[in-house]
Amino acid sequence: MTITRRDVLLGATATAALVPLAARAQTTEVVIGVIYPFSGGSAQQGVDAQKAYETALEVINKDSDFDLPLAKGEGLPGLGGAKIRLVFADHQADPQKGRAEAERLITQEKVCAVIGTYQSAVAVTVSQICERYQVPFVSADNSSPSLHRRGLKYYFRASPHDEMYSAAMFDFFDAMKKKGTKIETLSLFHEDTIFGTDSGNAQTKIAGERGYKIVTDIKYRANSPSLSAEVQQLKTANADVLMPSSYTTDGILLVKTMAELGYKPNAIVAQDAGFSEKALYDAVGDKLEGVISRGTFSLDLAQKRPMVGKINEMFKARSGKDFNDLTSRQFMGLIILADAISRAKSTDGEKIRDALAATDIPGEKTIMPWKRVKFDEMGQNNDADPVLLQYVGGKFVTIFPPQAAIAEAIWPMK
Amino acid sequence: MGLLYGLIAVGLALIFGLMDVTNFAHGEFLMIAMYLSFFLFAFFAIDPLLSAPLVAAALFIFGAVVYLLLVRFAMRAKANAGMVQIFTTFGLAIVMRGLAQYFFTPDYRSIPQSWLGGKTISVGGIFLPEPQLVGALVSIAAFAGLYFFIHRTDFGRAIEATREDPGAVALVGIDKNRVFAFGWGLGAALVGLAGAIMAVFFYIYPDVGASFALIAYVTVALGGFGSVFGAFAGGIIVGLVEAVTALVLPPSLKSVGIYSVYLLVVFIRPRGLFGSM
Amino acid sequence: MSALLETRGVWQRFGGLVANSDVSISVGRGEIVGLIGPNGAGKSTLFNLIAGVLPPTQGSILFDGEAVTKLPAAERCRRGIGRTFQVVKSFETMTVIDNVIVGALVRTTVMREARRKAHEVLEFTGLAARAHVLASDLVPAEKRRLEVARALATEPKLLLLDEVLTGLTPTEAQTGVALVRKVRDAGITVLMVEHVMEIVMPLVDRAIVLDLGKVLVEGKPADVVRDPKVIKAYLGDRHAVGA
Amino acid sequence: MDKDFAVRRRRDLIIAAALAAIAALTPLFVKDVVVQNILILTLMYAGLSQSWNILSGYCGQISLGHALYFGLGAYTTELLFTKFGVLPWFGMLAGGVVSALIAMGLGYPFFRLRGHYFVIATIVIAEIGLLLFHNWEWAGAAMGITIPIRGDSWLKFQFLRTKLPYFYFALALCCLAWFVTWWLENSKWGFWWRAVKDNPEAAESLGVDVFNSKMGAAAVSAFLVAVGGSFYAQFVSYIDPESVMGFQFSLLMALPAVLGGIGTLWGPVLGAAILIPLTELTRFKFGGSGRGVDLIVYGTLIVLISLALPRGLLSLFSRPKKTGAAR
Repeated sequence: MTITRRDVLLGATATAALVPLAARAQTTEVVIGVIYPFSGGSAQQGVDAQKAYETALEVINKDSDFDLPLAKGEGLPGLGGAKIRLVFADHQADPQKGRAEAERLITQEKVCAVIGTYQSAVAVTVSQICERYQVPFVSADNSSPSLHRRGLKYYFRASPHDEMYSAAMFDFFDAMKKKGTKIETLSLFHEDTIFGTDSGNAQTKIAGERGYKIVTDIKYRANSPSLSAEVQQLKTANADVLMPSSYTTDGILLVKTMAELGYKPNAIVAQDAGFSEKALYDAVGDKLEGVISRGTFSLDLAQKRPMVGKINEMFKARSGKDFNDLTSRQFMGLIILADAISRAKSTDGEKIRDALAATDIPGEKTIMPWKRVKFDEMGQNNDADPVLLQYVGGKFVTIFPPQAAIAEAIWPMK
Repeated sequence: MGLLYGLIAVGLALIFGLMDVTNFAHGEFLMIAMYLSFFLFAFFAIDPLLSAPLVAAALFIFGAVVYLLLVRFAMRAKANAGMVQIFTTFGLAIVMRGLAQYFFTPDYRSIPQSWLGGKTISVGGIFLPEPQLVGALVSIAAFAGLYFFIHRTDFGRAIEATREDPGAVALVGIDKNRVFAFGWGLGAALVGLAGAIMAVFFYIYPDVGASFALIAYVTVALGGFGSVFGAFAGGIIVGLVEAVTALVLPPSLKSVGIYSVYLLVVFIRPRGLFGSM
Repeated sequence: MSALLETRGVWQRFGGLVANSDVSISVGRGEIVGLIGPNGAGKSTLFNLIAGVLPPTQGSILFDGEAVTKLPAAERCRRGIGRTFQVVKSFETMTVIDNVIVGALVRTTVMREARRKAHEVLEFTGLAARAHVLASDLVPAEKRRLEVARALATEPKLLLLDEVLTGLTPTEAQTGVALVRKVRDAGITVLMVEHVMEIVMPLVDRAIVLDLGKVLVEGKPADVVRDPKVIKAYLGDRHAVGA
Repeated sequence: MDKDFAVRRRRDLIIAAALAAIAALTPLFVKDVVVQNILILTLMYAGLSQSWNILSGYCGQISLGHALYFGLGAYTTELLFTKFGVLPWFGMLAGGVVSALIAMGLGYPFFRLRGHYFVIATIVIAEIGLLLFHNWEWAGAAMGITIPIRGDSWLKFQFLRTKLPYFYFALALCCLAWFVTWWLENSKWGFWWRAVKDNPEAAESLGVDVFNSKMGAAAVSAFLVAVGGSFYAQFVSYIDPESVMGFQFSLLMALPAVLGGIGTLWGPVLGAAILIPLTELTRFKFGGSGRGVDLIVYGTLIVLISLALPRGLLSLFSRPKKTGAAR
């Protein structure tokens, strides 16, 4: 795939910016904008996402026999086999840059939809721009619940948000309690970003409703040079479950510091993010035997659905990594978006929006353990069931919910 | 932790104090050092503890080269010398980050197994993590060595003298550039040492330096620019303050404690605790 | 006639070091007074006390009949004390005229007026031709003159000159001496600190010799140079003689 | 000589008016929103840098903490708007006043500091502000504030369909900052500031109130920067602590002035006109690569410019006068 770019200055001759893109009569190419951080502290996520999208692109544009929408045959059938081209843009985790890039993609690169963005703060501005230009925005991997509650017409999220994730965690606790495991006290450990705050708030709320006691609630500064003091507090509180919401960097430091300070909780149930990153397990996997993380993806699914394994291999060939929670969502996001474009039979923003709103893909036709993909009026897919995974023997095993589980949870962790 | 801040800061203090040059790329020096010890570990299985001298030596060369190729010219600027230095080193920092991302990819790295990693000594119920303990010991040793070096050897005195009066030193036949290149090398080497130790318990990625740069600055300024001892003491204070504020305030505000202490100190002593310049 | 400037029992201590002890001097209106003495005699300290760089540890300073002991330097300037610096302190990135305008702005906030005044002072000090040159491009003697010009622009009653003649070539020094006379003829009282007696003695009406922080001798220049105490003080300081 | 001076000042004013007029007409030709976006940012940073230049360039108090005032402007405006329904126009003014007051409040202890101690103190205080806003629940903490969209309106200074009002506001801000600088340059304050920068002790001896000079510069500078922050918040329509108070803003305010020529009337404008488009273009061109090429290009340029032209790019155009230099 080549990324061609028009010179921005030449773009000055572009058509009036405010008119949404008119559907072109003969479409041979459908352009989709992909906005991620490709430089700065979270550049790794951007680069991984790029690989995931390229994998999805291969599935869509080339003929393959997976039981996924658009896999069979080349390109988009609804548009006479038109191919999808991706344009990548760097938002550097800055909402203003995300906004500018979204605008550039829409007006200059003529993208008919935008997908992104990893950071929730950037999703806020990107989705606003998309709304203004009436171009659909697929929020592939943002998990902040506030995003879909802003009444945007062009916002869609197929994957679960943090409240759904957190609810799943507490469902799991409830189930464990029924089996006689003692789970009464919780320690929350979350970073001071949108992601961490949202996650912490959701967990606090549900814990209150279901009668769990939060003994420590630590909000820490993301990318701190040291977490010793924080870990010391966690250790003192020594709750039954430690619930971290951290990205990779702080995750690594947290685990290392815990080991150094000799803190070994009974169980860690993590809010994904860093705890689904290969880098984290490469670094400190040996200390994480038995850690539980929420997620929406599990390679265990390959046992039931062989295509999951095959697609994972395709991704691995590109990136050297297995699909994780983020990359699988990104992959799926593009498939869902492309499917809608194909059904819309048009690159017109509004028609794609309507097609997205009408999406109804059964769970079996995804690589996720979801019931199905169907958006509510706010653009959220409420049937995206989260799963809980436990890291056992160097890989993740699905332990919850029961219908997806292939093993019993090991509790307490080693 | 405080002692490691101290070690990073001593390197900075040396560069800062020695030549009154701001080095905004200091955090990136640290980043390079951490990558070096990571790669030495990943490819040659050399434990960071062993590779520390190698890393320090490599950083020494790197620091000297940076001085000779860039900073020397920045210092020559007749107008706005301060700004030129700030922005030259700042630009250098950006380039180094970009290069790191280009060559090392933005992946997070970490050294999974090492002699020290994750081991802990328990003394009367207080856990002392070994890497930090060794870090502290190395810091003290490095500091003592440096102190001895600066105050007891001819070359050390030459550095001091060059700082105080470059013109006069030239008359005595000391090459200013050689002394300064050596100073930069030494400063970078100390950062290298710190980086090697930190690689054991910290994660590594192109932007890692940013987490430490400001703390290092505050540490140096707290102790007083130009005072090696001050930087060391500053490091310890910063470490302590950090631990204490984390207990009093929400941990996400713990840096506020450090910053406030800095402001408090300079309001009372505008030249830092041990500053003389 | 009451004195323009008077110090009464001024002491200045820096830690254990006594720089001025019980110094009482007075400068009358329209005088040129030389403050001399060997290195470390406390001339510069006294000078700084009068200019208001720091307040004296003890004692009081009267200017124009009012106590100015505790006033900051800027306020003393407004009251009519102008000064130069031993180590030249021009505003290096500003042009000569702009340097002088800064001084003129003490008396007026109208730019046109300040500019006119500055030109006047530059004519007076013979720097007019260099008005639009950056201060950093001046030769040392010109920088000295610029300092005088700047101080004159503040319309002082008393001008404090700190070694303005030291380190100049004989010709330059002659021009300097002429300038000081001209300043006095314009009705401005001058107190000048000089290290080397030979330069100032022909110029001043009265000389005050400081040694070891105290007033040693005071009087007509001709008398002072012959005073054995002064000779001893200077000879004791070998470096001074040849300087 | 005096005539020369008056002529030069009038020439500056005419050039500025001409440039502003040309800039005001560009939207007639530039319909592309991306280019418009770059223009808006360029004008905004030119204005910000010009404001920064008042304190740091003219008065010589190098601040790398101006993000604090930028963020305060943004937050004051949006908090007043979202919590109390105060129109952004008043919020802008309020933000400016709040920032100016805080700048003066901070000035009391800060202006005793010299050199690096001062610079670090400014960085640190902005960082403290950032952390406090990060943890201030009422102000949205990390979640930031999303400005409710109520449709295009001059009253609420909010436009979805067009960028032109933002463009003209940014232009006005830039012109205002320039004009204030131009006006102050030839006033008592301007002379005092330069004197304080070059030599505070000498300035003091000439009756300059050094402390109040710094305070004045800080207040003017903070006020203008805060207005810029308010504008930015309205323009982006979403703010969170990191995106309005981050250290990068402090740098982005300083960089144009430094590259163009610090302490000069035209430096910030020139610097911004080159730097901002460059930043945006390198990101467009190389940013999607994920390999940091944009950083390498950007950083290298900064190093080269600051090494090659320590007085800034402006020194290419005008050499300091040396008429009649005696050496």
